Amino acid sequence: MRCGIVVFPGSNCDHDVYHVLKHVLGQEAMFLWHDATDLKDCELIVLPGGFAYGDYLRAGAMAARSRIMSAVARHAERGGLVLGICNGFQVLLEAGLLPGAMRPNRGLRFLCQDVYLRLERHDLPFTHAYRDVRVARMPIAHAEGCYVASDEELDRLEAGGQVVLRYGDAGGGRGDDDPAVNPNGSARAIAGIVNRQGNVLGMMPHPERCAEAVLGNEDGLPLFRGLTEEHGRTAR
Amino acid sequence: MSRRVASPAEPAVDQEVAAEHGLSADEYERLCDLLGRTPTWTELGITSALWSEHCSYKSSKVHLARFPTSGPYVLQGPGENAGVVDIGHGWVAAFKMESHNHPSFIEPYQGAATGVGGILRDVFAMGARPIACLDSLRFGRLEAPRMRHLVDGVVRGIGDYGNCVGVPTVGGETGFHPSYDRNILVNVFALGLARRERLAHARAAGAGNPLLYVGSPTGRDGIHGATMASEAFAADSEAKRPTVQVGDPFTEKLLLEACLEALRTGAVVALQDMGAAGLTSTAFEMAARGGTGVYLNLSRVPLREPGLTPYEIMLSESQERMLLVVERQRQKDVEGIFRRWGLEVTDVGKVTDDGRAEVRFARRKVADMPVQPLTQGAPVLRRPVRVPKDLEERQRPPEVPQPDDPTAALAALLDTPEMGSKAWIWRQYDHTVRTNTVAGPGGDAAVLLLKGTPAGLALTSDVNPVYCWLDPHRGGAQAVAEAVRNLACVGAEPMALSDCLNFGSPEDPQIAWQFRECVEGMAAACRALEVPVISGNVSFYNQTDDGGPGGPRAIHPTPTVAMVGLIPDLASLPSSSFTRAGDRIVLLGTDAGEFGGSAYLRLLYEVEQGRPPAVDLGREARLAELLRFLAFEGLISTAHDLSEGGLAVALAEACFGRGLGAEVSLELAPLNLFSETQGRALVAAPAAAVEQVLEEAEAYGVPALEVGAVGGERLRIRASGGAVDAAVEDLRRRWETALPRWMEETG
Amino acid sequence: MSRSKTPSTFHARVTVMPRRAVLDPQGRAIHQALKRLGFKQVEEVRAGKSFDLTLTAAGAEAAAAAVEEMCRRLLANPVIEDFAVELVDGAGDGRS
Amino acid sequence: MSRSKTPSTFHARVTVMPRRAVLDPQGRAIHQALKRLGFKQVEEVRAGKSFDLTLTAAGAEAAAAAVEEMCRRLLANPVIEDFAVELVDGAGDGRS
Ligand SMILES: Nc1ncnc2c1ncn2[C@@H]1O[C@H](COP(=O)(O)OP(=O)(O)O)[C@@H](O)[C@H]1O
Ligand SMILES: [Mg+2]
Repeated sequence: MRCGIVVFPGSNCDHDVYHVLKHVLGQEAMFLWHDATDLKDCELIVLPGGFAYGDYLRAGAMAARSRIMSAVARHAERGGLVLGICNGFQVLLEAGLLPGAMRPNRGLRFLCQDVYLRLERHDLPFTHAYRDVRVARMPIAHAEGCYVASDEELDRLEAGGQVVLRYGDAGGGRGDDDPAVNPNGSARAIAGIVNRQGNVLGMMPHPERCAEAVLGNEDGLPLFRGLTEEHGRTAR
Repeated sequence: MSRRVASPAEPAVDQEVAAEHGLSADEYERLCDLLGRTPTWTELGITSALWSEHCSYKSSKVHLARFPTSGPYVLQGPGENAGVVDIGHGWVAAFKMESHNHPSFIEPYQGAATGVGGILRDVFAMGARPIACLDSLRFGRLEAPRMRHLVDGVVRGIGDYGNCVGVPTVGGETGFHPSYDRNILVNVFALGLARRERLAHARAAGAGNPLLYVGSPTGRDGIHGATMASEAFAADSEAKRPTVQVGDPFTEKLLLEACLEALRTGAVVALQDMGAAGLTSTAFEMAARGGTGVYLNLSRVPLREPGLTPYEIMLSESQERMLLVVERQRQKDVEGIFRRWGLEVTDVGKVTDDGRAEVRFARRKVADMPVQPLTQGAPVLRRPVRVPKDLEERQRPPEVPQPDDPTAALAALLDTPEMGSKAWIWRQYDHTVRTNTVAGPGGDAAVLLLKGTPAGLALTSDVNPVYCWLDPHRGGAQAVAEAVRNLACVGAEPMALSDCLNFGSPEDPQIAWQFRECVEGMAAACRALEVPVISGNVSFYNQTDDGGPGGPRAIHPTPTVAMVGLIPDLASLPSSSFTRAGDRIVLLGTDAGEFGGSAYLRLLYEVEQGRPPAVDLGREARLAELLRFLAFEGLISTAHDLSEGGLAVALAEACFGRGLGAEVSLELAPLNLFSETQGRALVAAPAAAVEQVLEEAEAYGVPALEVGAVGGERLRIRASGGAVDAAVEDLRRRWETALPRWMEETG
Repeated sequence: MSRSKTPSTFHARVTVMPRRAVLDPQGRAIHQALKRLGFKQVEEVRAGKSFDLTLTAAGAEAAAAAVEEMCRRLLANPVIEDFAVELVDGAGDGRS
Repeated sequence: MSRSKTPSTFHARVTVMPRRAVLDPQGRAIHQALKRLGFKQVEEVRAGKSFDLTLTAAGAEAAAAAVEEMCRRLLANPVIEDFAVELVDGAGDGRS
């Protein structure tokens, strides 16, 4: 599958995503420059983690206004797959491709640690490869990952099945107010949401950092495998 | 001979002015001789920077010469921006450690952040992509004035900078001691990878090749304090005050990518970061290494604010700037790369072949100096040394009280910020970006994947300043030995080390003695354990005169060692914590009941006295070899060395990782559970492998004893006449909250 | 076409604040810290951002309109933030 | 002792800006971004912080003095930042 990884000035997980797609999964991966207007026929677009434009104004704010984002928006509208990881999620929010916004973590500090995620849906290209897995462990690494939206918006997301990933405990239980479970204080412990059509996912945890046995955790691999497999199935 | 052409606005120079710039009468005379005339104001500034302690190593040179600097892995020893080792598979690793102590005390956030920025530039100036950082931090007592503010700022500064650039901070160390109440230490290490054939250098070559200035414009940041002392500038003080350096990790990230891309074109002849003493040291050092000269037109240097003088432009320490020498015919290609990354690039001069540095500003020549005599010819000082007056007192054998209750003693030790978990710090550092981190902070050494190979890199930083204060020779040797041991625990063979030698004033003979002794202790250990020194940094004058009766208070001698090792195959990496119930625990090495400078005496009884534990280098070498063998053969599941706090603390730490308990019994007095005898480690192995572990130990000449087993939820250590018995969870909670309790106070 | 004023320089100060309904952990933390320092008289703290812009425009109104447009397009996130634009005396640099 | 005013509530806005001579990477990046969005008329951007405080004090002067003290002790970093305090109309909440 042709996968495009957008490089904004200050992206720093671009190589990590490339490595998983290209070397772990053997896909056709390429970098797309932030001021390009053309997505080079990529079917999957990944907005990687990092600090685009230093996150100097608000995380993702300046990157959301870069030239390539209009092309990404068109791709999304046509049903193309878009995955935003960490900073990429923040960019999707700032660009209005997903609702809501990010605020600083509840402890006002950058947090790099593992979290447990409840997988709330298994019928999306992003999650179908998890099959009957209900809980995944993945690392987070961010300073602004506290998801906020109005109550009405949150209700809409829940009702529409758009909450895909939620911070939970190791057994899959909820603990929205517990900093050990929901470390950044996200509303309703939201860690990842999808758009209404189900083709644009934004998530704070880093699946690309846990996609190889040698790193001690492969819980992120099914996400990428599912995306590329899904494509294999529908394209044929 | 050039006319003297100082700008009329510039003050005239005489010996008194030179003295205010820190030049001795001898040095001033030497400078006049070299020039054949009185120096200009700008030339004086340049010289005072180049001949400063920081740039010239004038007080340390004679001692540093004792370090071994070559070995089977070494490609580049000291002298370049970073040292380089060949790690095989076509890869080389460039690394270096730097201090940013003083700036971090003034402005902790920016001071620490710019420390990270500087060391990253040193590494990518070698053409290596930075893949990991370590930070070695020394703070005063947390109750000391401003101290929590300093801790908070330094940690945020390191985190924000490294996190933004995307280089994981995978390890380090953190200590708290009153000797750092007024002088904290921030030492940062970075390591980068390059393909062997792509290694870059900082040697200006090819007369006529342009000098390109890239990155941020120049401001009045961190300019030599000497400017302030001058009468001439006193009048309009505020506006011309040098300002604190502010880090811009976003620009750094662009600079990093653009420099690496530019190097791939092959058109870059040399590049170097503008670090301490800014453009001055960069231009002079690049020319000196290349045996060439430079011509600089300062009117072209991009400025952040108007009105900077040539003196200020030459000495500014504005961050995120590099100087490149590029092939003349391919200048446009290189410039295009920087512009594409959104960076400014300016042609500010060229390489010449006359061995001189000629500096012009507004059509006037403001400096014209011979390069080699100024760089190589910096004075070398043999500072007088004297054994400290109170050394005997320090080393008097201390009285060592028996613990009333060994469990309570262990719990109390673990409950101190000094011994407690440092996770509060390293959770604020991205340690998993770049997806190489096999073992991050929290173990004995960090372990990184070398993608595309079975091999791994191991990194650690170590020093025990209390040992160094009590006996600098032993302390220096111990720092090297402990680093080797920490690497061995993950099965890594040391390739080389970088250091940061932090001391008080070398003008004090007692401190000069400490320095010499530490360096000799380190050098002896380096030779015995076969670890060359390939880069490093000296930071003197870490002391404060608060008018007290004892004179200035200096920090404890702190020769930080950052060591890099190679793990041939990651398939059988042991963990620093217990991983499986039922594993048998084997203690390697024997105890000699040594308590001088121990955590036990210092943290529980406030006694800092006696000789620190002896360092038997032969024993350390055998232990390290044994550990590497056991790891490589996959015989052990756990390896953890014994250091501060002795066996009791090591066992507790090994339990914390997965909350697994242990049941141990020994014929030792309970007190000896806290002894800090060196050359020891504990390992755990499946029952079936224990025999072999013991046999191998015997073959390597390392005393070994099976002492117990992993399992349960309690840590039980039965000693002769007393025992530790505690729930692992209780101990772990204290250990985990000891530091955050201080830092996250509420209400 | 009809405008013929020569453009001149303006200074604008933009203040961006989290909306009332939005969590402001930073403001809360600063409030706590102030109380610890003994400033018990403080009842609330909200933490936001401030930008000083220098720009050329045909007149004060045009300058203000342009800056408001910048706020809408970049400087503030309407989901969580409110903004205010204030034109500072054209001659001064608007800072203490 | 002579003061007998009953304390009342004040609103203060604090603006903290990087000093002129100090590098302001945020401001620079935002300036570039505005230019990319087509706002070519912008000549400079400085980025700082803004705090809205609600506090009780005996009078406006006392309120301002207290807030200035808070700036010196916590809200601003004197090494690299300047601050300005502005008392907003006591009744309103000082935000747009
Ligand atoms: N400032 C720091 N930054 C990153 N990691 C740290 C820091 N301080 C301590 N650590 C980590 O905590 C662990 C314990 O440190 P330390 O007690 O110095 O270990 P050791 O005694 O084995 O050298 C190490 O893994 C180290 O990397
Ligand atoms: Mg250790």
